[in-house]
Amino acid sequence: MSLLLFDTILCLLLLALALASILSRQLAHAVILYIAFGLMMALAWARLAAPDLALAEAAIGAGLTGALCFSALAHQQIQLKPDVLSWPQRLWPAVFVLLMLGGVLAALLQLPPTASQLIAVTQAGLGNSGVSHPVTAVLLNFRSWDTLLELVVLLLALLGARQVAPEVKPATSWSLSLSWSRLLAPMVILLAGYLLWAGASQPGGAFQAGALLAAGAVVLRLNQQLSWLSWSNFWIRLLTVSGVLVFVLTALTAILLTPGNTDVVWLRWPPQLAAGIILLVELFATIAIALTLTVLVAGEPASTGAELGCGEGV
Amino acid sequence: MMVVLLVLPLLSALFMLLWPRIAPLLALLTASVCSLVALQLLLLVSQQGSQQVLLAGWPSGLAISLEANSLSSLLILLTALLQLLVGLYAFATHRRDKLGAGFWPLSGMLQLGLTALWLSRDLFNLYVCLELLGIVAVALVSLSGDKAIKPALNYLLLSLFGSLCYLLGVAILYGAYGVLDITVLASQWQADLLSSTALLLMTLGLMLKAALWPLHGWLPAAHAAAPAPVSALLSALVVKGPLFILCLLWLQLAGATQVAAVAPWFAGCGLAALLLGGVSALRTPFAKNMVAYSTVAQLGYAMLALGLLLRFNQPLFAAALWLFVLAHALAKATCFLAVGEITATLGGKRISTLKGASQTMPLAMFAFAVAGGSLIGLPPSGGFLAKWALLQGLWLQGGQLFWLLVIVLATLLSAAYVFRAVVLAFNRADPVAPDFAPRILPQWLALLPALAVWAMALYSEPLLQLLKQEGL
Amino acid sequence: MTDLSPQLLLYIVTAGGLFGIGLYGFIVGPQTLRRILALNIIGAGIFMLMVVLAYRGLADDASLPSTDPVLHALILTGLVVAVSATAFALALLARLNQAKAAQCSQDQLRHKQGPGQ
Amino acid sequence: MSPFWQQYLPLAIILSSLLPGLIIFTLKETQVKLRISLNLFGVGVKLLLVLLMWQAVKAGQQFYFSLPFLPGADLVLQGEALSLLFVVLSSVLWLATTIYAIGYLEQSPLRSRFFGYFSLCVSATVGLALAGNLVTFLLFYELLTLATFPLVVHRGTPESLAAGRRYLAYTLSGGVILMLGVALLHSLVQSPLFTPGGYVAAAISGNEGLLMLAFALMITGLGVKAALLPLHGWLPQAMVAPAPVSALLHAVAVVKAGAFGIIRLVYDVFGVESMQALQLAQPLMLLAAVTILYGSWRALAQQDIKRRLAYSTISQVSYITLGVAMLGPLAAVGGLVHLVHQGVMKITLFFCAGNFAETLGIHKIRELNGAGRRMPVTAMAFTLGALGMIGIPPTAGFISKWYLGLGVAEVGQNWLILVFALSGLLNAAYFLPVVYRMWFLPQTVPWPAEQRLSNRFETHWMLLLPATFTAILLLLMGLFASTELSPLSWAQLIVEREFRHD
Repeated sequence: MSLLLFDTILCLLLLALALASILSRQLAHAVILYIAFGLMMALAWARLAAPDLALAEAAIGAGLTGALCFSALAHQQIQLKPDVLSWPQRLWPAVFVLLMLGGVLAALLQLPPTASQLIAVTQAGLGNSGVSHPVTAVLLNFRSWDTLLELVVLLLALLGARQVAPEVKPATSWSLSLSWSRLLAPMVILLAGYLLWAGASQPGGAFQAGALLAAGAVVLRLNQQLSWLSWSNFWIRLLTVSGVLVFVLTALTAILLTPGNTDVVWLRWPPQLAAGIILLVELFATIAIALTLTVLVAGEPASTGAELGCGEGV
Repeated sequence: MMVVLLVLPLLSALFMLLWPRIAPLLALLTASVCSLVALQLLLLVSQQGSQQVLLAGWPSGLAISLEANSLSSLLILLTALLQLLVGLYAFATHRRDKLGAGFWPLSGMLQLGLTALWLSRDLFNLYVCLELLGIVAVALVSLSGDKAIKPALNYLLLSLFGSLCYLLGVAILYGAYGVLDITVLASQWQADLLSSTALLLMTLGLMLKAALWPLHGWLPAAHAAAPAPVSALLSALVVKGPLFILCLLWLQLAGATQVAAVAPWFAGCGLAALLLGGVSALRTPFAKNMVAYSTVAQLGYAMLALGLLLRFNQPLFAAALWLFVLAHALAKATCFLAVGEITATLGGKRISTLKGASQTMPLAMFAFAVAGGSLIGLPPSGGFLAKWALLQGLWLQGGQLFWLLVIVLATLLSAAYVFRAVVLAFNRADPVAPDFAPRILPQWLALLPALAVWAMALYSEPLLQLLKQEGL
Repeated sequence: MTDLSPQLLLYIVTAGGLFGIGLYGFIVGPQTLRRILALNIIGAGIFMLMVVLAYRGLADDASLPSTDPVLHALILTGLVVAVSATAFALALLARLNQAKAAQCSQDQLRHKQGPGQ
Repeated sequence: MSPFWQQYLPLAIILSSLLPGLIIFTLKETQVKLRISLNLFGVGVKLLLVLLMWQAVKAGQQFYFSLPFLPGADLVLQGEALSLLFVVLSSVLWLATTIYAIGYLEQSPLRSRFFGYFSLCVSATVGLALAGNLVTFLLFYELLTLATFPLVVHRGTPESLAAGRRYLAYTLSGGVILMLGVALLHSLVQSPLFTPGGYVAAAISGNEGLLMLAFALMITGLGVKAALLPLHGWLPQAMVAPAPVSALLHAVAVVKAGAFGIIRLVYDVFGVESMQALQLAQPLMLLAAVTILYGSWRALAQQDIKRRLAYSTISQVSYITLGVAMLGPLAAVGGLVHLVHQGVMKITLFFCAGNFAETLGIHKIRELNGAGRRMPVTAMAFTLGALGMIGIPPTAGFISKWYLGLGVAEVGQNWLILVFALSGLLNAAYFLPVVYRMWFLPQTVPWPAEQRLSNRFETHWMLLLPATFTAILLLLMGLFASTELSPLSWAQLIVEREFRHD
């Protein structure tokens, strides 16, 4: 019963934070509330027997998205006056949303309480997948095509963001954080390596590890470190695309190793090599994710002296 | 072969990122090879029937399934050919139009996303494809620089929202049936509240992404703001992706009662798109917006055909639906390239820029008019074939006079907006002087798809057979 | 009406509610950043629904080996896709703001110079 | 003659104008000689090929070429007696008009474009004539619209653009309605080859309503180009086009495409028996009769020469429709032969009107006083054409009206005699004063804009020659109507084949 109470409070908190984030007058408040919401969400997921997802949500959903939003706020040079919406502007969408919500909830209540039969199939396939953790098996073996495309999406987001990136003046670094971050960096790398390794058998994996690495890199980067970490550097480009590239090349090599129609054996890892392949693919995916996220959050190392913004039109 | 079609664009896009200098060369090479392979795949499929693959050899349900049927392979071929053509056009004009180096890898990714989408038969994989397409499309639009940022952002947000609606539907379906494979799902399908809600959510999301009326508001601004080759790709191919999934859902999954309930709505939306899109195209003062609104209107034909197909289950409507998609893809590629070429050379973006273009840029104007002929549906163009199939279907269903009237009106509207531009081009009084000497090669490239769409008459019979039996 | 246990019901309704809240925020806006947050809330709602669905059966049926790994994998994929899209949207927003700011300062400049001439 | 030759001859006839046309598009303005030679080469080849076909068809052969197109409706080109009638007419008149246009457009800009579309227009007309089934006919019918539009707006002035818009609005609407009708008929009986006696008879029972609807839709679609009464509005406005274009639009390409389509529809799709069974003839007859009188009546009030000719066209083309709709062999002969005769006569009149406008700047009828003395050859040709239109022997016009009259007697629709008499009177009333002015009234004011186009002749020889040629032709067709080579005997041959199955 107390568990149900906990659940109820958690759910109410989630709803309240989300609503507050949407309704708060100040954008900065909204972002903070959103981050809090993300952390609560992670808690809820941990409660629902999804600790690996909770980790990912905390790192990606709350942490990264929050960081991105804050950096967007910082770039928001014009202070928008808090917009006041008139009643009809609020009412009609609310009516529409309530109607739609009613429909969706009515349907959701019909969901069967039993889990998918796929769980059994997954378990059966686990032995040949090369890893013992079922989520990793799904991600990098059973449905690796999704994962490959997802890495492409991540790369694309980077390309798109780079393409439109405005040039910004570097934030002045903070000496305390500078010294801290130097200490932080090796620890972050160690931790990320562990997460990656753990992914094969326990909660963890490329995404969490990558996100963690990225977080470390971002901290360093905000303190003017890692200036070599730039898209114009060929090796950085190579490492960033390596997530996808190694994945594809490994898959192509695997085709050569397996007899049969190329379409049929595409992405099929030979069982005895599967563990190694998955670790290889994951390793590069981690590096690529870390680099991509770093560049996404921290942007290019600022070219000094570029006077932009208001002064430009003179 | 599917692997080649998927991996080649991806690998070449990666290499383009690493070595930007050879990007155009690589892009053209890839597109040519892919065209050949796609042709081979089409031949294979037409001889041996559809090719199904459970990826990585895992059992059905666990694995992602791909299927190359005749429709998919036709669309893959179309994608590869248009990529090749647009690549050539972009190569010929990229210096003048300041198309950034970003175009090449993005166009490779676009090809990957589209090919993956045409092949996929897995609900979640389709979601990833959709997101890939959406992001790559927005990135391509934003190549235009400052003027395109706002429409691009709007496009991205709505596209994300559409994807999320779709994803919610997928989640509900998985919650109900525990599978993602469309074929498996179809065998377990029950027409109840749960599946209806999921279908409606997915339909909402897909209609938003495909810019189907009334959720088309983002399209004209985004397509008009993009660089000409990008607009051509977006209008010709990208909006067809979600449409394809929509058809997949309603034709393969939905139960009879669900279909019966939704069919009139689809047809009605198609009707509204045809008429209102046509009117908007007629009224807008900007050339590229006119072409973009024409896309909204033409997608109405596809919607109408889908609605009628669901209502009457007449194979002719399936043929009409896909013929519209094919013909529109080719015609619209020409329209955007031709209009882009004209506005770039004559310097202006209003329709009045076209004044006298039949003298200053006769070839591009001719290309536009020829493509316009297909949009109107004049014989023997692809647009005519599609309309013919639609009319035949309607007459065979006992003369649906109301819909016939709609088609007549829509045809006249499309004629009105096409010829509004053409008549202006024949104005000899004071033609707009070109900013620089018109170039011949891009104009010829713009003409090519229009010629292809008019030549559709020559291979219409096999095409009709192919699409009628397929219909998804 | 429903066969779901109260706990599951609670979480499912919460997930639905988050979808609704996000939807409202997305429609009403008005700032773009807020709409991006709203999209993320919608996404969180959907992922939460998936987490709950993966958890089904585990609460009262100990015979199940684990939560549904397929759904968990889908969520991970979805999260990365969502954050990618968000990052891109924010980059576009930053560019838009910069262009606006430049425009705004130009206008101000013109405004100041105007009366002097 | 080998079967290969037989198969590709219809295609070759179309290509003989299409290919030169496409090449002409690519020529520069300054390549005058090359353009003229290409044009004339195309005309020559086409005439030669048509002659070959004519010989063969007379001997009873048929030509057939097909490409796969729609299911149940291939793209078919067919050379038989009726199609040849129209092919010969358009090829011969194309020759005359090409020469005329070369003279007329000398020194004007954008000639490559003009002659390119001119050739396309003729190709579409010939294709329409050779079309072997309704779908093919529809295809060329629409192509004709597209090819003539640039000619109508060729001048690029606001009036011509407005006329072009109106022309498109009418013809494209007509095209869509025709398409609806063709699609409906196709859904009932597919689209087999045009056959004498029609092919719908088997499907009549149970489908009366739909067949009547299809007929009405198709007549409406065709009626736009044939300028049947409520659908004629584009034609007087399209007069702003250059004279050779008006000549071509009125005499050969556009209006005749409509009239020819009606002939095909009545005889080779529905057939006389089905027409009677469905009682479709009477309304069509009535419509044609009203159009005849209306056109003549409106012509009477026009002061502009070309506009008067335009309304005269509306009236005269409906003679063809009327002859067809009467469903009697003699009336059919009259209608068919009028297709040719009216073409030759009307083109003569338009050539002459163009000559007056180019040489003397005359556009209004009242400015024609004394023109006969300044330009006797042109005035003579005009007089011949006018007399032909009224139907005075021995011109060609007399022959067609005579057969139409005989046809009335044959089918017993005696009220039509009244129509013919009234229309004849009106014709005389609007043509004879013009002739009178030219020859018998003295010139009172100077010519509006006189140009000296030739030292030796009254005007440029390239303008004079075609007018003289067609004037002589219309006289010859009247004088030698009974010979084997005349359009009349050809029309009789067609009608004999059409009605043979009775």
